[in-house]
Amino acid sequence: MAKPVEQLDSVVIRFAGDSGDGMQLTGGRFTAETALAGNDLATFPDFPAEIRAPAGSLPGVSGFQLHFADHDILTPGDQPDVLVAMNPAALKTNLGDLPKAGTLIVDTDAFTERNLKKAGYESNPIEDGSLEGYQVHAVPLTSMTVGALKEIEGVTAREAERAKNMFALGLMSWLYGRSTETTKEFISTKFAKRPGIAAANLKAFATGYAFGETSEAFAVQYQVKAAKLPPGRYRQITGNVALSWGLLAASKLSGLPLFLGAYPITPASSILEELAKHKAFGVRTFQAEDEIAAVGAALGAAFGGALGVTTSAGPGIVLKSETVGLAVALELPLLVIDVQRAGPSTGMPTKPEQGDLLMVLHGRNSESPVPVIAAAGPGDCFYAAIEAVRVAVTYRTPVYLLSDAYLANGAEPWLVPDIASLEKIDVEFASGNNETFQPYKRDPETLARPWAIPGTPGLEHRIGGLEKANITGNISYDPENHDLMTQLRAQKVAGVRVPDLEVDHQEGADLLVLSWGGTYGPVHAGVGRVRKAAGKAAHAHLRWLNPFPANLRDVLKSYDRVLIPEMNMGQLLQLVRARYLVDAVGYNRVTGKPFKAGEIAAAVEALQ
Amino acid sequence: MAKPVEQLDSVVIRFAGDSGDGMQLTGGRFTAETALAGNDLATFPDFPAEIRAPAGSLPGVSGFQLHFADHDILTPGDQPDVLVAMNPAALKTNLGDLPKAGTLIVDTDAFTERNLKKAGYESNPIEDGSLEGYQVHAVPLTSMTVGALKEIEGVTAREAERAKNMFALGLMSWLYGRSTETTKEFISTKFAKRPGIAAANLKAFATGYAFGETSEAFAVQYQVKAAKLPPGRYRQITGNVALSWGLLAASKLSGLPLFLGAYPITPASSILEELAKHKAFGVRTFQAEDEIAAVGAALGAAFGGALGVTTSAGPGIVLKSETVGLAVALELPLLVIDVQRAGPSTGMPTKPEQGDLLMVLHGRNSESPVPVIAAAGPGDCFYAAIEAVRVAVTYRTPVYLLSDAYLANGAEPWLVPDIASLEKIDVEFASGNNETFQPYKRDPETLARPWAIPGTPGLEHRIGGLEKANITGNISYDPENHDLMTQLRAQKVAGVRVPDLEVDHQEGADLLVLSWGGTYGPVHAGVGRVRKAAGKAAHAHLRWLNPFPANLRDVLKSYDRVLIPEMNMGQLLQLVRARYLVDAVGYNRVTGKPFKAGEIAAAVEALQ
Amino acid sequence: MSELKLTAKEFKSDQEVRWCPGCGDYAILAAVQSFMPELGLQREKIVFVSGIGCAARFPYYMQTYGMHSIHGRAPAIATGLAVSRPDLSVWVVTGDGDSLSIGGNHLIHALRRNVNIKILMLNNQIYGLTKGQYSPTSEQGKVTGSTPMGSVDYPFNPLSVALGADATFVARALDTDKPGLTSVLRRAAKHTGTAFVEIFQNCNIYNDNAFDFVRDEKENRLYLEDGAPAGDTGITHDETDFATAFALSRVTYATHGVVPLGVFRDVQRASYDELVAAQLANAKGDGDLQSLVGSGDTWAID
Amino acid sequence: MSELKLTAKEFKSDQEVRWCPGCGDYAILAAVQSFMPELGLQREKIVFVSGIGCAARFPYYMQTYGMHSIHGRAPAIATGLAVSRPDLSVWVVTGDGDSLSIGGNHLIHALRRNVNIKILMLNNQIYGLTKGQYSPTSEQGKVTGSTPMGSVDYPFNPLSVALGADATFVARALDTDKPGLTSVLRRAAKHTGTAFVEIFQNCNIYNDNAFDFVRDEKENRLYLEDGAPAGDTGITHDETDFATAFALSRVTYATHGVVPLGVFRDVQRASYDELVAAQLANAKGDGDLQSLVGSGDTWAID
Ligand SMILES: Cc1ncc(C[n+]2csc(CCOP(=O)(O)OP(=O)(O)O)c2C)c(N)n1
Ligand SMILES: Cc1ncc(C[n+]2csc(CCOP(=O)(O)OP(=O)(O)O)c2C)c(N)n1
Ligand code: SF4
Ligand code: SF4
Ligand SMILES: [Mg+2]
Ligand SMILES: [Mg+2]
Repeated sequence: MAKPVEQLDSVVIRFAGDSGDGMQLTGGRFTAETALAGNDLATFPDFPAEIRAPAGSLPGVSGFQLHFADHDILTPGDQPDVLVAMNPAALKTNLGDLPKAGTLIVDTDAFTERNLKKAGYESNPIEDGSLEGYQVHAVPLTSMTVGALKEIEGVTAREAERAKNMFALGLMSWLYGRSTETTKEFISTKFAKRPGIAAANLKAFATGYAFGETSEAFAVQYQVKAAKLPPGRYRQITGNVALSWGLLAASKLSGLPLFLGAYPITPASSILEELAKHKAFGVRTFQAEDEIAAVGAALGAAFGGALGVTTSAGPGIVLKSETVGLAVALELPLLVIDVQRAGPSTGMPTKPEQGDLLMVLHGRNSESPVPVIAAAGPGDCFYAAIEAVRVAVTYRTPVYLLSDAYLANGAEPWLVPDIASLEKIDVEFASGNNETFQPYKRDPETLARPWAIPGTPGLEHRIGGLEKANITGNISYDPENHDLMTQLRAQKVAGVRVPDLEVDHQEGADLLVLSWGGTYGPVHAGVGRVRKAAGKAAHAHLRWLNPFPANLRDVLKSYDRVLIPEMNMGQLLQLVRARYLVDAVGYNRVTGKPFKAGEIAAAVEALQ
Repeated sequence: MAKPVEQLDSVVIRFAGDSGDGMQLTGGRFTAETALAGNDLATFPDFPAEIRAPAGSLPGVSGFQLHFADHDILTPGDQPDVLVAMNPAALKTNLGDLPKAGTLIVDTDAFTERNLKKAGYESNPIEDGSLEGYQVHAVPLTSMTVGALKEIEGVTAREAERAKNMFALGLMSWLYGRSTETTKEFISTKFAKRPGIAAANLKAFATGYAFGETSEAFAVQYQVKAAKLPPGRYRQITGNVALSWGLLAASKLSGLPLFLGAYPITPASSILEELAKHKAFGVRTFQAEDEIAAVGAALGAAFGGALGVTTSAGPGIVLKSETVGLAVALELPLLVIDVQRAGPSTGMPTKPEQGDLLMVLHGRNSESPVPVIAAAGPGDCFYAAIEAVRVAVTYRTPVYLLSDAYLANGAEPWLVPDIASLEKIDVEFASGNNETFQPYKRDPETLARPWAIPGTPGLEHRIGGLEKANITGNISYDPENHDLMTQLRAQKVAGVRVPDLEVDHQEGADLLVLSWGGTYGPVHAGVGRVRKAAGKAAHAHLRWLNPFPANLRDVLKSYDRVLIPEMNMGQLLQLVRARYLVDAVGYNRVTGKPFKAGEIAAAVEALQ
Repeated sequence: MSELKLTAKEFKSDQEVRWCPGCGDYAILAAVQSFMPELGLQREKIVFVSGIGCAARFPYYMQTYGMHSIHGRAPAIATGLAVSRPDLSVWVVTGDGDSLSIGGNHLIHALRRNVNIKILMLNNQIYGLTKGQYSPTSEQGKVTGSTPMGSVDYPFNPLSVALGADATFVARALDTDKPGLTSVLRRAAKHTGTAFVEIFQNCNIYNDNAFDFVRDEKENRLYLEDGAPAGDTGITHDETDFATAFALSRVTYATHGVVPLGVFRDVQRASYDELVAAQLANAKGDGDLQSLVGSGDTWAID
Repeated sequence: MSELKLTAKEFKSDQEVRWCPGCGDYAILAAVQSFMPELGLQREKIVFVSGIGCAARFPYYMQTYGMHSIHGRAPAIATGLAVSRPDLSVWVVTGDGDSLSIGGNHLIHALRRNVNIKILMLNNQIYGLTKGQYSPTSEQGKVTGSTPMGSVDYPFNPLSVALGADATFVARALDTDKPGLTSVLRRAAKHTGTAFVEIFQNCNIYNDNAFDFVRDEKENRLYLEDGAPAGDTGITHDETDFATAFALSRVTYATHGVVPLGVFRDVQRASYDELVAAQLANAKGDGDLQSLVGSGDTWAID
């Protein structure tokens, strides 16, 4: 007899367990099933720092949070409604986020003396009543899994045990009425080479599902209706994959072969790894000896007429500064991608932050202007990459593209783009003519200098980092020329055409919330909550940080108060105050965690 | 019969010739004689970029300008009253600066077909009347020198010819009634090992002097009375020497052995070279393989309890950024000295600029606050170095000290400091005690953490670039801790005690001119001119750029208008506008030349 | 003397060790900790400096002074420390990426200068911390996250690199071979100047079994002995002869079916810090600052 | 074919050469310019990349494409260019400081990868451009602006460094020895992969006469010939044998009274750019972006 089905409009689930428990996989699969169910969703994988901590320890806890709903949502959710804790350490580190009355599913088998001690529990929280007030489902996940897999051929006890995450996935799949087909396919293909393991995982998955159906413990099944998203074909995407594909698109749209110079670093490495898969697109990926060589090689490739790109995170981006300065002097296209992480120095490598804005703007010796764009969400990384390349190529300038550790790994449903409909990127290499070639004669419109690539007869020329005479490009120490060139470099970047800022205005709102980069989701959701609570606030999100949209001044001046929330100490804030002399205030938290819609709403309400 | 003597209150002389003509030496000697005469003075050596250009070519011209007066002066002078041009190229590149009716002394022997052609002269300017309106003294310097040296033993014609600069020096020495003793001593000691050369130069010098006395061409002798400077013993000093000695003083005052990690670069190299001479002061100079190693070694030395210092210019400072970020996280004392030069990239290596302010403030990944001080003049480099070290050591923080290519090589009279009267720099290393050591437990006053150096029993501890738990310093990924540590690092630097800003106010002035760094001289002189011309303006000069003096806000608010002149595109301007929301305006010129008092005066008057 | 009382235990810090279970770093840490007492130094006189990487976590686990610095820069930082504090025993622990990729330049310069630091290079032929990209010591054709079609980079031979940089002490050991590793550590510690020690280290997560050819098949180990013929390589070992050491550095499992372990080169050359100290001692001048600032042409104004 | 018509003159740019009169760089520039036509390439197919230094001014004087980049980074920049443009002939001109001090890491990595670039290292054993500080190739004890008491740094042997980095082509020549230099250039150009050529270059301003021992005393020159005994060194040259090349790199005027010139090592190994190109050619997949973005689990909303 089927159990009653309860309707929900949105649910936040967090899977938490030891790094070895496969929580990322579990979460990923549940997300896939959820996407196929047509819910809107957002995810937040929160795995431990680069180190692998000992099994069962607090630093070893790996989490994956999923928010899905029957309506348009923007964040992985402030707090979970349901917490799946695979061991004491996972419970310890995550329980604090679970609101009272929240649903808690724990694997009782993992609550051994040893594990409890590792997590710093004096006594077993499942038994000592400290979980009162929560809806606790204490399930012997491990033993049930191991039991179920007994009869399967050639599966060790250890292997059987490791399948417990599939049991959990099965259980959750039943609880939210997920279709199980794709996950079964997934398991079969993933372990195609090891049929025993495949069988074990399939069995565990099925057992978990069946357990949900039959167990007394779960009285109702939940349903979240499909969301009304714009029609079309969707897929899930993470920021780093979207960014990589955006680069492939930019290469195709510009006809320039893609050259990526990179040195591995968290959380940027996966861009290198994704692009390395796509040599069929003519992509050359160069794993350099360090970040300086990586950007140097990209610049060398750009000199040769390739689309030169380099990727890193703060500690590596800072090393590229001198070479980016050279690119500013050479006026060659170059894309520098900074997947921001918490700092200073090594900081917290897996955690997001918005701390690099002023660095990419000002972190080079002397006056060295460079355009800067920031992606607003995982899927937007695709389009931000294309835009960044368009500007770099059109204006012959290095461009910084800012992402962050949250966008890099966070997933969201993504409307599969129609490649054919994307606007081409015009590239025109200089070609020989009879006059003597003038490498620094600029396009009157864009102030871009000619891009004359080796192999072009008659355009042999030399460029370098010493100051150059306007037009001829010869070395020059002439004082007036230096002042002029400094102005021209500045004007060129200031003159980059960027779309006007769009404001989500609300009738009667005199407060503008101005955000940038990866905080779009929580900030927009936060403003939404304020409005629901009958407060009034407008929201605008900056995509280009340099130059600013032409209408930014007017937008700012049309509000009495401006709030700028940033995951830094107020970097955009400084730029806006200096440029427009508006008394904007900041909401600044630097915790290494993405903003929550709730804290943004609170910050806005504090100003109402 | 002695010639009549005419009194002047100030004179600006420029020696200009080929790099091979020894103009820097000539200028230096004349400066020394002038200093001994008790005049106040300022010099501006303007030699060609690092490359050695071919003899006689325009890029090969080397110049030395000296301004001396019977009163307090601040700049090497906007334009020369007297120009000594040793060849056509020197004339071509410098004549433009000489006002009509200015005095021009040329070596006619150098105006050969070949040299004229190299300088791009169609015809000989001495003969074609193009020098009309100037007081031209066309003197066959070379031949007269060669002639005079005929009888000297073992001096080749080439050597005799090269002594012509001493002839010029002799002539000028007579013209301005300089005592010749010290120069004679100087020559004798300089060429002690080569008596022939010594004799030749002495003879050339004497002959030039005698030529002045006897030649019809020079009707009068000039005299500039001694200036009324504060009493005491004076010497000449250049910025880089003053800076080096300031470091020696800081080492003595703090009792910390000085360790300099440096990689050669113009215009900073001479600090390394000066300090390398002073091993007797216990100085260790380490010429590293690159700038990253240089700062790394300095930081390693600081960890060991030394006074760790590193020096460079823009293209090298930018490479140090990652390591300075580590120092911010480690909270160890470190002094980073940036002798600013024109950029971006390699730019114009020998020319000054103020383009690195925002880089040293913001050029590191994430939130990475560092105090910044800038020297105001050559002699001030000594005191700025001591102050910078005091802050670095007291607050356990990296500190940037900004100088520039003009201060580095420019000379001025300097009151010899009384070392005994300089304030000590207290350093207290942590010492063992029974409690377990807490590397990040801060001094409530300064927020400095303990400096526990290897060799101290019981304080063994580990530090690194990962985020650390407040107090214990253990690695921590705790969100609230990261926010707290970010705040603490910021508060520590914001709380650095710096003296209030002193304002040179003028009764009734409603305009404040705010300057910083190496432009103090021309800006103050410029404001002085405005006042002479009955205009009104106040002047204040910032020494600490981070943190700002506590009274800066009040100072700014007490004027209707604020003008910020900078040799950049407006970097301090951005900081001041952002922080205080005052509608300050900039006067920004980026020519690679120091400001002239005249242009500053004009900029101020434009706002009257 | 009291140091005789120190034991391995006293070199363990209170920090929980966080390498993956089964990582070769554990064995190396244990070997180093039990060797430390032999230095005959108090713990406060010992400093471990590292860059970034799994290997670079090493200092956290040593109850000595330590710095976990930034990627590749440990040799430079250690140089500044060793030159200004010759009284300390300074050790650098680094990985193959940390020392040979981003840090290659600092490494070779430390070697040529012969600064008094001991460099332990934990070579797992992979980037462990960043989750398994190939490193400059990975074999050509290696399939990793960043090289799905196999790497095209030809690897460094770390010992050849060190020798090419005029290193005065070059040796190799194996993580799990405690006696071999310990004797190499002993020799390295005795050596004045820079000691470069390559330690084969198993990364059981991203490059498991990389060194089984000398781990399981012990007969493939060729322990070098000064003056003695090196197995059937036809080379008679001479720790002071450059060409010999270089020739031995080219002996690999691929070329000879054996892998030399132990000391390849050990020669005396004044260490950098000794020479610096000597110059300070012999420097002319009284170090009187007042007379320096008052030197040269001066004049009085009154 | 037209390129046969090219002469040295046509490789001279319109820029005034600005080295000091008497600088060894002039002779090298002349030799390179007269060798260029032998490449049989049009000028637009040739690129000179340099870092910073006197030597690094080289590209300005060549009527080819050129980049005067930043200090020490030329090998990295040239790598990106050569890998993405295998149709070009890419030359790096660098100094001993540019390539062995700040640029040491990029140099050794270019050598191990065997990228198809030709590196001409103009070694004057000094920092010329910055006015005469000692360099990583200056002899120990050298008195310079930054070392008034003499340098304490032990110098690199550039050829040993290159060999230690597994270079496939290593040679040495002398600025004023046009025939010797030219034949080395010829061999370097023929070599596929990275060619490292050290050129003794006189800096008559800051380190004059540094190489007189092979300049004036020509008898001290030992021109290497493959297969032939190398003078009285007791070594029979074999360009393909690693140990031999290394042994010869240790032969110096100090040790043997002679200095080997010519090709020390020349072996074939697939160049990095060839291997990259091959992977692109053999890559699986149709390179259809639309199908890539639509791949994996997708769902329709309507
Ligand atoms: C400047 C900088 N670039 C890159 C990184 C990322 N990173 C950290 S460790 C590492 C390489 C680790 O490999 P290895 O040195 O062999 O150490 P292992 O983890 O294998 O022990 C990299 C690329 C970083 N932390 N800093
Ligand atoms: C990042 C950076 N550091 C330092 C310098 C200063 N610098 C320019 S060239 C040079 C060394 C030149 O020596 P070398 O490479 O031997 O060339 P040479 O002038 O002797 O031909 C130095 C230290 C610079 N331009 N950029
Ligand atoms: S990733 Fe490899 S090297 Fe790093 S700790 Fe784990 S096993 Fe050890
Ligand atoms: S300084 Fe030396 S290397 Fe530089 S151009 Fe002059 S002579 Fe040549
Ligand atoms: Mg490794
Ligand atoms: Mg040199």
